[in-house]
Amino acid sequence: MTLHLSIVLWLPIAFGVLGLFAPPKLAGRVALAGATLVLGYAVLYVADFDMASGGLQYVTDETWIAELGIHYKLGLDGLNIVFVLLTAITWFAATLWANFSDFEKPRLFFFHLLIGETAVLGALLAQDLALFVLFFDLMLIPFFFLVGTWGGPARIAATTKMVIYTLVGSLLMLTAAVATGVLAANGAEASLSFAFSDLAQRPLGEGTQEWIFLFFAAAFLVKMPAFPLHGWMPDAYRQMPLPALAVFSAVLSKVAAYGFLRVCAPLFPHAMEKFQTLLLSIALASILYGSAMAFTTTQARLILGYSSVAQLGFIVMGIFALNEQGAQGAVLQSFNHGLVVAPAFFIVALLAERSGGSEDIRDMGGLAMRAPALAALFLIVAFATLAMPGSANFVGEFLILLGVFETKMVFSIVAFAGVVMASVYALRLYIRTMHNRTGPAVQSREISLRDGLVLVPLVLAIIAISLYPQFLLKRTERTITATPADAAANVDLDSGWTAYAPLQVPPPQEQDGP
Amino acid sequence: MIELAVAKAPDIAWGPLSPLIAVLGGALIVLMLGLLRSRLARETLVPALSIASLAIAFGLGVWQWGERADVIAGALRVDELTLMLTFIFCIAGIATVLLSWRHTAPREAAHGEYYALVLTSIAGMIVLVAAQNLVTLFLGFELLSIPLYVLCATEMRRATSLESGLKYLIVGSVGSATLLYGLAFIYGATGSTDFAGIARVVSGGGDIVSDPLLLTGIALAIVGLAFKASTAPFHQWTPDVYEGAPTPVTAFMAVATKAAAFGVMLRLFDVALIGASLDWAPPLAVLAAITIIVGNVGALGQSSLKRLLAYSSVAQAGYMLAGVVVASRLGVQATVFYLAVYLVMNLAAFAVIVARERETPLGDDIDSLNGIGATRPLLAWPMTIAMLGLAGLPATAGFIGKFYLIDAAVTGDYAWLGVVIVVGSMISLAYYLKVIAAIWMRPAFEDTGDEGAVVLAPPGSGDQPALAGASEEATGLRAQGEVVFVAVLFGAATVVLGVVPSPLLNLVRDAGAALGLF
Amino acid sequence: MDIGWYLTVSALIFTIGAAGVLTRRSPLVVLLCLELMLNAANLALIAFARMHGNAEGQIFAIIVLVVAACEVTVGLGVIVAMRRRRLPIDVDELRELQG
Amino acid sequence: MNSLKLFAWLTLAFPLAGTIAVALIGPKLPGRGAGWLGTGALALSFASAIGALVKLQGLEHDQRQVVAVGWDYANTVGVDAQISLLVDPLSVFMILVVAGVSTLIHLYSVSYIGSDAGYVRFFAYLNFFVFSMLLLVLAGNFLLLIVGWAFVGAASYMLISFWYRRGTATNAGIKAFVINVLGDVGLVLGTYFIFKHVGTLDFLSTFESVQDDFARNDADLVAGCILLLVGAFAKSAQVPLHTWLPDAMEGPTPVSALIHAATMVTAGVYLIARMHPLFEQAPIAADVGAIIGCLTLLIAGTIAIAVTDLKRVIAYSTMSQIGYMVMAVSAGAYAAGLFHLITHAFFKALLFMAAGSVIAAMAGQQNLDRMGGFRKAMPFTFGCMVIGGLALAGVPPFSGFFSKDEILLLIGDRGGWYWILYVAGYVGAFLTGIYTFRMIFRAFFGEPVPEARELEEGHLHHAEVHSNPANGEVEDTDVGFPGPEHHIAEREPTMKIAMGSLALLAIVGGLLQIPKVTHVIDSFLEPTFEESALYHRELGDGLIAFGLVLGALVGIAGIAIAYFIWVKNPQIAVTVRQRLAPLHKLFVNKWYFDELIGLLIVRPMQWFGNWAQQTFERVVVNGLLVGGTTGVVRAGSSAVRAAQTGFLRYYAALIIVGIVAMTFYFLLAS
Repeated sequence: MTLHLSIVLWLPIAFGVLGLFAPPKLAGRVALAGATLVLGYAVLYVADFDMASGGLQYVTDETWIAELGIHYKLGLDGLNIVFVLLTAITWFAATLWANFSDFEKPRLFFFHLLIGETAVLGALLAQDLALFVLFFDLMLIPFFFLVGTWGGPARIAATTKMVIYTLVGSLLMLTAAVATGVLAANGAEASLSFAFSDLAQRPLGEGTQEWIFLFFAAAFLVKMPAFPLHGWMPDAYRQMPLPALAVFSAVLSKVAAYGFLRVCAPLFPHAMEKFQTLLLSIALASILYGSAMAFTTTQARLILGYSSVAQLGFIVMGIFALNEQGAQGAVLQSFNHGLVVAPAFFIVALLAERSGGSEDIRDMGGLAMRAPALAALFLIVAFATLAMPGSANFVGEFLILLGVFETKMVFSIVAFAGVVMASVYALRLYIRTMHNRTGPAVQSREISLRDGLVLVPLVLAIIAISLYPQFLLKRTERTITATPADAAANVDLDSGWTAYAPLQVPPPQEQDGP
Repeated sequence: MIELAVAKAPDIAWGPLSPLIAVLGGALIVLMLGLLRSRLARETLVPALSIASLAIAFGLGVWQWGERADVIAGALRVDELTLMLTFIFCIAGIATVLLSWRHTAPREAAHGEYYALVLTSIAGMIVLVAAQNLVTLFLGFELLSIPLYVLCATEMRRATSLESGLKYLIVGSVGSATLLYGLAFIYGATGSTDFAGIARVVSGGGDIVSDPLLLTGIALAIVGLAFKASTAPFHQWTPDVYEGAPTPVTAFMAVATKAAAFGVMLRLFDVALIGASLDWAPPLAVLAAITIIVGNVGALGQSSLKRLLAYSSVAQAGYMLAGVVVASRLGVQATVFYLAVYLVMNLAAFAVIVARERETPLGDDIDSLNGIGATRPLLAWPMTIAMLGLAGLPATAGFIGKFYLIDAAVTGDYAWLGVVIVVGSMISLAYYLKVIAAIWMRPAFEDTGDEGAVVLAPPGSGDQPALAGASEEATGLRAQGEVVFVAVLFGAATVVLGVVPSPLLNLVRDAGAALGLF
Repeated sequence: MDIGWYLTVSALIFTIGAAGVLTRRSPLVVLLCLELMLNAANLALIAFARMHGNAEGQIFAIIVLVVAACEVTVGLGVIVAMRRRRLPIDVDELRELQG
Repeated sequence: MNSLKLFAWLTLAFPLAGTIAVALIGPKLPGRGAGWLGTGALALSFASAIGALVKLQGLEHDQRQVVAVGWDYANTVGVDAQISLLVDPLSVFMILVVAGVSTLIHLYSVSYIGSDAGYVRFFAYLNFFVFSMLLLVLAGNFLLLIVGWAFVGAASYMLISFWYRRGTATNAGIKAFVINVLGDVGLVLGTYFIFKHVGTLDFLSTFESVQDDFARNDADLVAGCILLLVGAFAKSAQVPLHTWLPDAMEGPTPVSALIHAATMVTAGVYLIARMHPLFEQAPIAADVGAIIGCLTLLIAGTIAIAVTDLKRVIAYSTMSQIGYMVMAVSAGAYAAGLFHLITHAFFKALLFMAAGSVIAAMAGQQNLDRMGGFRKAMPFTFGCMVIGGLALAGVPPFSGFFSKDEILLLIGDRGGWYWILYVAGYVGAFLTGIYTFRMIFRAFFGEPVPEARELEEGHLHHAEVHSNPANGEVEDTDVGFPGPEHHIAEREPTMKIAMGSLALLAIVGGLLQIPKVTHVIDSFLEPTFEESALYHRELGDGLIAFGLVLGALVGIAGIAIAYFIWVKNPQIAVTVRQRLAPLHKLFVNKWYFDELIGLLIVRPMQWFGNWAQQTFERVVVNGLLVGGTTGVVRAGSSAVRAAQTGFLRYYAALIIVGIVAMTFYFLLAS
């Protein structure tokens, strides 16, 4: 029982409030301090993390609302530590970037940005279903303000569309979550509790699992977004202010993937199996469709947006390979994609600066001429985006597709079409912007020191993780491979229910859903 | 037994009755003082005293907490449920008085009468939720309604105010007539006006549950109460009346009336008619679903905030009805809890509306909120929080409330109703977010005259303490500290209850326990 | 005598009242019709009281009479106020609030 | 770690260090410093390669397979991927070729690319390429192999579109990259098929267990091997995945020499040789490789006769030569194939360098029709060109002669239907002779073109308006376009040195392995192919004699014909072209492979993309899913508000209706 996680969880919001009362000039600095502290904390966790255990560490467990069986329970294990690290890194980068670009009403801007971080960290650290749902829905609110207040010209329509569309899923998930807790408690004649550790010990009936799972899946798939539920994405991405967009695309979509691993896999094993083919098909469709869109659209942002759709497709595939390679790959890939897409968006901003403010790749071209450093950074990011072997993204894809290959070979083989398409759209983006004849309004110039401060570390991080993906893999392995059996074995850790081994779960005793 | 009770003069337990007496006494005193000449007495002493009496009632309620007593020969029952709702009424009343303080309505109708009517209506509500037999039920019902008819019409200079008053009166009377007719049939079927007696007969088994008399009675009673709780398709008076009535009165009706209606529903259905729950639960569930959908879609595309909130209150009634449907202690608790959070959220919202009505010539139009995020943060934040809360987004009391209701619904095998609830919330986002967007994302309302400062407030000064920002502005703004206070107080309460709901939940638990449900 | 007849009569009165509310445009008449509806209930109450042979229904009815009186008074008050404001005394004219 | 491993790591490390060093400090260096820096790095790398060779030979014969493990790469949930190098004769052989030839080509580039605005970038890329190539050949497991595989693809992309403001160059680049990614995919999938059974990614353990885990011609193994072949074909430009190679000539000439002749394109050969235990267990797959190789060498040969772009002629000849190698290693003639690999590396690099020199003299112009009579103007270049040509045509005693003939001999020795390949091989040799010398004659004989005259008068021609030879677009000489100056071997000592030494090697390279006389390569590679059944084969003397004679004759005959057609009486060429018009059309259009691929793959993908973009997104995603639901809600909302008429009596009516409905429900429900 430690306070550490609570501290890291509430740090951002605390600094956000602090920033509200700081002079506008300093608001950004305050926020940056907060993000930095979180990053530091996250790094400490990664360093201090006990790889031998697949269970929870730094657990905080208080009863929050006894009447509703909701616990304020936080914990860190091999599954979410990766995501926490990603969150800390990208938010730090985004905050730094925002510090360099001036927004009006800066205090509110950073306030919302940091609320966002707290919400995301909450969703990641929560070890209680209700708490997870709470934070998962909360994530959206700050982004509603960020888009609506600091977004592009069509911001209000876009932000409303985004929030409603994504909340459609999330609210269904609320019902599903309550139902999970209640029905599990009824099934086990136990008192209502939403703690994952309790829920995992109370398997649900198969019928129940199915409809509940579908609600959760809806929430997660919309958030990712996955084809064909990505309708909100283009508008929102076009309007979103860049730092917000970077973290949004880098982290929030991953939280959805994380949700599958944290909630669905251990709690609804039967449904996971039953709907495996369905979800794999959706994933495959996302891959192909996202890629196809990515190499036809001309909006730089949307190319990245649709490429994320495709990448998330891969991640979902890994999750629903329903074996350890797939899961490992999915986790690693989530981290990689987050780490890659954030700098990609920053670069798009730089490109826009240099091509007369337009983000249409038809207005760009020849940007590399006077900016070799920018070109080099962008090239690395582009190669990572298309998961070139040698990048950690490739390792992720390799594991994912290997996992799928072993369960559903056909999906894996078709999915490779996505790999090829990825090379097309990534290089298309790179060539149309950096290469070819110089565009009309283009002035090529090297990145400034400030931009470098944000980009270079991120790119270095990409290279580092590419050289040594094992660094993450060995931290996640124990949790991924832990089985409910282990859970029973070491209850003291109350681990295992995070386990990604749904196939080993004993069949639940039959009980009928409503 | 009952005959005896009726025969000999009832012995009155004053303790449990004290809150009711406090309110009624307050009403009388206020009425008297309203006759005084001095402006001070009328415009300051009267409201102060009504607040005082409500506060006393509240205090007495606290004092009585935990003691369940049948008073006046079992005509009324003062238990945790009654007291819990009494608290809600008192808070609503105090807020209403504060909002009305410098409002036009009491100036046009004499102050004394105005506040007296508010207090009387509250007394009616207390009687209603404490009612233990059909007679007191109807009595309370009318005692609560009739003053409201008048209150709606108090802004006599405004045609719409009178219109809403008359509409409310006529439609309302149809409602109460229906209710009364229904009650008559129930009495006819069971031979008893007394809840306990009715419950005994209905739960006694036999074919009573399929007796057409009883069923007709229940049907009519449902309509009558559904009308008061403004559930579709009996909601239609709500938007018109809410819009026409003086805003403080609207606020009062929105929160207090609804609480009273649901309180009595719980008593009538979950106690007296619990035996026939198989008869009334399904149709109520359907009503709830219809209400949720109708209320939410109706609110879309409304430009008048009061109207918007009227529809939203219809929708919220639907949510709460789910708690009644499941006929379980959990359901009762969920309903009462939601009533409480609904109170705080709505009061915050209405307070902001009142404030903007006075600051801008736009009245309660949604444009009156444009850009106040930058200029009037102390109004912007409460409104934002209230909207988020009503939409049921996390970190607000609304989220916990919905959570609780869905919990109850699922436990009562009404999971589909839980789904309807969230579907409703999805739709509701469309209009709640519109309000928030107006607050934060639209340019400040171009305002003429003495409130020009509103516009001149520099961008980026968004998060300065508002009264500092407002102090250099026209007196019209400074004059309503109490309104801002109400807004901020209940806005804060919305968040606090969303983060630490447990104290409230404890009260609610006792309230739920008061009805001997499983 | 069979209770059914009393109920039939009261139901009749109730319906008449309702019909009046629906058809008449003058608020005054509407108020009268409301009175009818309430009294239909009273009739039923008293009939039931006879049937069950206990007094509760009659007490109820008496109270209802009082309440009904209050209601009408308020109604008249509002109508007077409207007359003062030179507003048309016609429920169909009350259409400011809609939509 | 023992010194052998150390040398292996160093061989790998120097080019990487070179890349970083050139990229970071290169721009600050004066003059051609960056070029020398890059070259130096490679020289060191070559030195360490030699060190590795020495150390390896120092080991016991059966100890010569050493695995150097760096660190865990992705070692989890049953996947055992490490950063591990496999140092054995084969890999050492490859690093020697790669590092050696690269060093020379760097030397050549130091001055050839001298006046280009992207000088530093060029050497950074070039070093990175060498690093990737060395990684590829040293990789000790599948994952690392794939990494190297993709890296060389990336490097080749970067260098092909080195002049990145040329639309033609960037298109060629993306084409090359995508086809190479296709190859990577094949490689990965093949790996999956194999991993599924052997459960490890490590080469040696895979090879050990392949006998036990797979039956002969096991379906999965065949599938896996054929997918590996897809990877090999994509890299080595074998039909039908060859179309990128000719376009790759958009890159600077040294790049063509290094990547698209000497090293990268031979990766496929290396792969098949490296995987020989698998292929010998799946002969079907091996035969597929052999047949494709044979087809390629014929098709490429025919095209090479028809095309008029100097560099493309050489490019197609590269294809066809690699066809020989692929055929060889697939048919089990490993040593021969690798022997040809090394000799080909020498003479083909040489040819490209010479061609580069000519192109420089033509101020970037590559069209053979515009050339002629450079013989006197550039004697040195001419000499090198001829040496290379003879070696390529397989004229004794030049290196190509021995290597090519050994391949054919071993294939012929397989007997059975391999005779077809054997014959085809000689046909290919005949074609080779023709197109090689067609090129040489047209460039160096006949009437000197103006550029040639200008050069004879001692002035190197410069285009007054720089333009893209491919499509004539006008260009400046800033970064992203070729530089203003051009450099020819005659005037640049470094180029001379590079070409000279390659010419020497092209002449004497054959001595490494003369049938019946020397067996340097055979015996050196022996440890790698120890357990191979096909490796140790004795050839009949008769066959050898026959083959050598035939080979020599075929080559010379080809040259003779070329001489008659293009020197003696050029109008024959015209008549022949008219006679065989359709055939010529087929060859000039490269057998319509580009069009075919476009029709089958590119078009459908574009169509799908546009359909998704313009139709599906609008109709379904936004129309149905978003618009539909919102539409329903909106309709409901307007309905509700329409019902809110404000008519009091209407409300009352509705209540009454409600009452009736409710009552009826209750009465009926019971």
